Amino acid sequence: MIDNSSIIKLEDISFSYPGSNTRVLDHLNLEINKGDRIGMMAPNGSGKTTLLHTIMGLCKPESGTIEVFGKLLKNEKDFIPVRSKIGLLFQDSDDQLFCPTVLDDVAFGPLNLGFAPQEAINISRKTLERLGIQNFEHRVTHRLSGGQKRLVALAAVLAMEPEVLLLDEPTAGLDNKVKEKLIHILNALDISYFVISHEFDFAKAVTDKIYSMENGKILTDDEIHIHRHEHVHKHGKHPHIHK
Amino acid sequence: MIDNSSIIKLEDISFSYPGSNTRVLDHLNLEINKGDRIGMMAPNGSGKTTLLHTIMGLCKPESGTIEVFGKLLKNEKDFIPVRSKIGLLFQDSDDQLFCPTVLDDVAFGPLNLGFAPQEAINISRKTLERLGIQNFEHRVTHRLSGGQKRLVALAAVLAMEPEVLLLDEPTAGLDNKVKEKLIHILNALDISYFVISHEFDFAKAVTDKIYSMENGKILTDDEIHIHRHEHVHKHGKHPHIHK
Amino acid sequence: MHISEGVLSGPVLASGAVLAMAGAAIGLKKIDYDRIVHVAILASAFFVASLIHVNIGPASVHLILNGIVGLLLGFAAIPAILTALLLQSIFFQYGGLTALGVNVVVMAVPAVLVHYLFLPLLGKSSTLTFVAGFMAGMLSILLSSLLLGLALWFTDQNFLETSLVIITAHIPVMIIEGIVTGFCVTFLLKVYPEIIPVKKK
Amino acid sequence: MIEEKFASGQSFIHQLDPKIRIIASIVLSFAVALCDNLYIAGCYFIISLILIMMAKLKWIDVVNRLKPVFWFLLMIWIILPLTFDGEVIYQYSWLRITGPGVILCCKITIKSITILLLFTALIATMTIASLGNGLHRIYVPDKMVFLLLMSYRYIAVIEEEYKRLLRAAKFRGFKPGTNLHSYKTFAYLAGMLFVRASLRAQRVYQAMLCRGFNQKFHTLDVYPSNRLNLTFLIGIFAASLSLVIFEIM
Ligand SMILES: Nc1ncnc2c1ncn2[C@@H]1O[C@H](COP(=O)(O)OP(=O)(O)OP(=O)(O)O)[C@@H](O)[C@H]1O
Ligand SMILES: Nc1ncnc2c1ncn2[C@@H]1O[C@H](COP(=O)(O)OP(=O)(O)OP(=O)(O)O)[C@@H](O)[C@H]1O
Ligand SMILES: [Mg+2]
Ligand SMILES: [Mg+2]
Repeated sequence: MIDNSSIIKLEDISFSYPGSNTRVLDHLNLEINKGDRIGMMAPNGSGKTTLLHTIMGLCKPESGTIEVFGKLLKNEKDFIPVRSKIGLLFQDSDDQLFCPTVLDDVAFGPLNLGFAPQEAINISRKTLERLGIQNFEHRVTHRLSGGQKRLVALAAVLAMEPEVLLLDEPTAGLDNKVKEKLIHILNALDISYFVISHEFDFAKAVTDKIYSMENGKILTDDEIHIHRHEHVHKHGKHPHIHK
Repeated sequence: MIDNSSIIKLEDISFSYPGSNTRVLDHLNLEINKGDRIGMMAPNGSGKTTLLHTIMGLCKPESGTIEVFGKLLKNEKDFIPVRSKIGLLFQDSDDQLFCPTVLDDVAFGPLNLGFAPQEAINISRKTLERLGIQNFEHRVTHRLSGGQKRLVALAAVLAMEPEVLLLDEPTAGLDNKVKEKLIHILNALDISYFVISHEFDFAKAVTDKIYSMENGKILTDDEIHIHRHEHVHKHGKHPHIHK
Repeated sequence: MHISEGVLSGPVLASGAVLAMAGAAIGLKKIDYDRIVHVAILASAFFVASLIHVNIGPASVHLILNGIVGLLLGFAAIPAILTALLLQSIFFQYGGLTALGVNVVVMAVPAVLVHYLFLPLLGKSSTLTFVAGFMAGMLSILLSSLLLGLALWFTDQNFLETSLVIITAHIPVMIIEGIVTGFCVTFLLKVYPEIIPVKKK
Repeated sequence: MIEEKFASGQSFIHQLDPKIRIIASIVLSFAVALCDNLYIAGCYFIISLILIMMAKLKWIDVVNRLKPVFWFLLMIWIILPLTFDGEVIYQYSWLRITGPGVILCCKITIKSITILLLFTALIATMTIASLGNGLHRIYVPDKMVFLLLMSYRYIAVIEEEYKRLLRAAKFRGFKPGTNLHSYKTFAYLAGMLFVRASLRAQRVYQAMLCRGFNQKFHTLDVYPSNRLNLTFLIGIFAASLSLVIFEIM
């Protein structure tokens, strides 16, 4: 495969939620290539989550084509094999962690991929270790803190060895320590990703280009620009990240 | 009453959540006087929401005194009459709206205060009108957009004719149009308020002074200062407010 | 509404267990894989809702709401109620293992019945919706307490008076459950009708 | 509120395979429930106490846990002796207390407490996760196990949502009372819980699809069998069998 071969290619996608007549996605185009690390900053309700769900086949577009790894995806069946190759980190980790313990949860994906239980456990342990949270293994997922949940959810996604990651506001509700950790982890990954964030510092630290969304369409790098602005702060004695 | 009589006065308040040994509020002092319009900007998890809940008597402090309208509040009973005079807008509107239609929801407070149904409806209509959302009256709350929900929640709080408003991140999840509207509404109000926000432009537009929080203590105006920072933006063709 | 351990006779316990297992098996069979999460999380909501206490004069009772669960889930209510009761045993020790079957039957059979009786009436008019909801809530408690009385009576006919006391004591609960279920159904139909199953013809 | 207080021990009982504990508690509980002899019920009671001791649980916690049963037993002791037919052992004007009524009360008291103690010692000492695992291995259908685990998982989340809703109602001056307005408000709160539960279910199902869920549940079975488990199970079987035979004779 060539290094910058296309992984995900949306063409002319339109989507509106049933019962609503505003188009959340309106003739949208997006291409994610191998090696891309793309950030996405856009206002609330502009359709970022909807976009990710469309890629995963959870929202069926009214028009347009979705190509993943060069294959045209049309119906539910086409999406099934693709879903395990794209790792989607949900906006709310509580939606994503539904198994009793951390190990169960991380192993859920590998088991579905057909690995034997012992193999699934090994993969999960390795993934947890990679994120430095191997000691969570037997913790009950819903008793973890927000930041811990987020890391476990990431582990669950990574355990499937996806070829591309879609991250929906991975830093929402996290404190700075966990954020820094996440920055390290993402930068150490060798797969492509697309990350939605409201935090410029974070997005800048983990991506090479930043897109935005407006009126159901993607705005790429050259259509947006860096802009200075006032903010209130305590005497800058701590390193900080804005929200 | 003198114009700057004290409405809310917290003295030496300490609080930590059960089972945790870090003090979220640590010998904190705060005074809100009549006519005050105070903003509060502080990082996630610094205890802003906890502070508001303490004022409302939901978190019982380990030490310190809470005085509201000149009365010392000690136990649950003391707080009950006070709660209807302080209007708290929740961080998440979904937690605040539980009646089927907008009118039902706004009328819920007045009904609890002992108004007859017809009076309660009149009050609610008037409040909705004041916020310019009288046409929502019969809409189902749960199907409103985030911004609409926020305005209805505000109407529900205002319908109780509180003497002071506590607003917990009123702009979170709102787009710029709704934000502008909120700025107009707040500036037209003649009651005191205390507003938590992560957005400097918004806080500046609606308040006279801005506080912050650190290590469980309030930092007042002179302890914080304005600070410049980079942000990403679409070509500044629209007026914008940062998140 | 629970019957405690150590009261019922062997045959009653055994029939309860068998009926509950059969019911749960039918219920599970009717749950498709894409609905199972829905049933599970509604079972959690049922568990939480049954912790809501409402006042009757100076006393307070907790809601039961098996009527609502029945309306929303039909046969799937049986495994859902089984789940909720088992979790209640574990967390609050309302019961142990032997009476679980009887308790499931007591709560779930009326729930399923109410589903088939009143679901078709929902949404016809706002009055009819409330009345159907009220009847569903009231009848499910009435039937539950009758079943409970019956279980006692089968164990020992001497329990007759006890059964009557239990049924009488539940009359105020029936009324409250009726009112709450009526309002709740009205609410759901207005706010989120998708949650109410519609019959495919 | 929802805690697994007893699940975090290191005792002999805690180390037993969940499957073994489930089977043992079913066998013992039904043996107790079917027993009709006060003395034999007493033997089971002693067995249950021994199991509680083996699980090294705090007595005060155990007694606290039994509180709901004590209320029920109090009611039984008030109603049954007065309403049962049989030999009258005490009479005061129209009040008559009968022998069979009192004996039945004793039996119910011992049996119900015993069954609950068994449940506490054997089942409440495992996490719901282990319970699910154990149930799976005694051939409880996948869907049922999944229902249990998933429902447990979201109880805490939904309870949190309920608390926030109730708090919001209280802030707007809601005072629960015996009136239509209160019942209506609680109905709305409960309704809102069902709505949120349903919306969350949609999102969770989507998350499952994204993790390759293909209509089949897999579990990790990580309990190696050891001789201790078998010995324990044989002991329990032997004890209950001998007590049953003893009662029949
Ligand atoms: N299930 C749904 N049914 C109907 N409308 C929906 C649904 N989900 C989202 N919407 C609407 O679609 C629009 C886009 O929503 P989406 O969640 O994709 O936005 P977002 O960019 O992810 O926002 P946020 O930053 O708040 O996460 C919003 O206006 C929202 O109200
Ligand atoms: N119910 C709770 N139990 C235990 N700890 C809690 C609870 N609620 C909040 N905390 C902790 O208390 C601290 C302060 O929380 P709080 O919600 O007051 O912060 P905040 O300033 O409002 O943050 P945000 O900007 O995210 O709303 C956080 O560290 C949080 O983790
Ligand atoms: Mg989103
Ligand atoms: Mg907060």
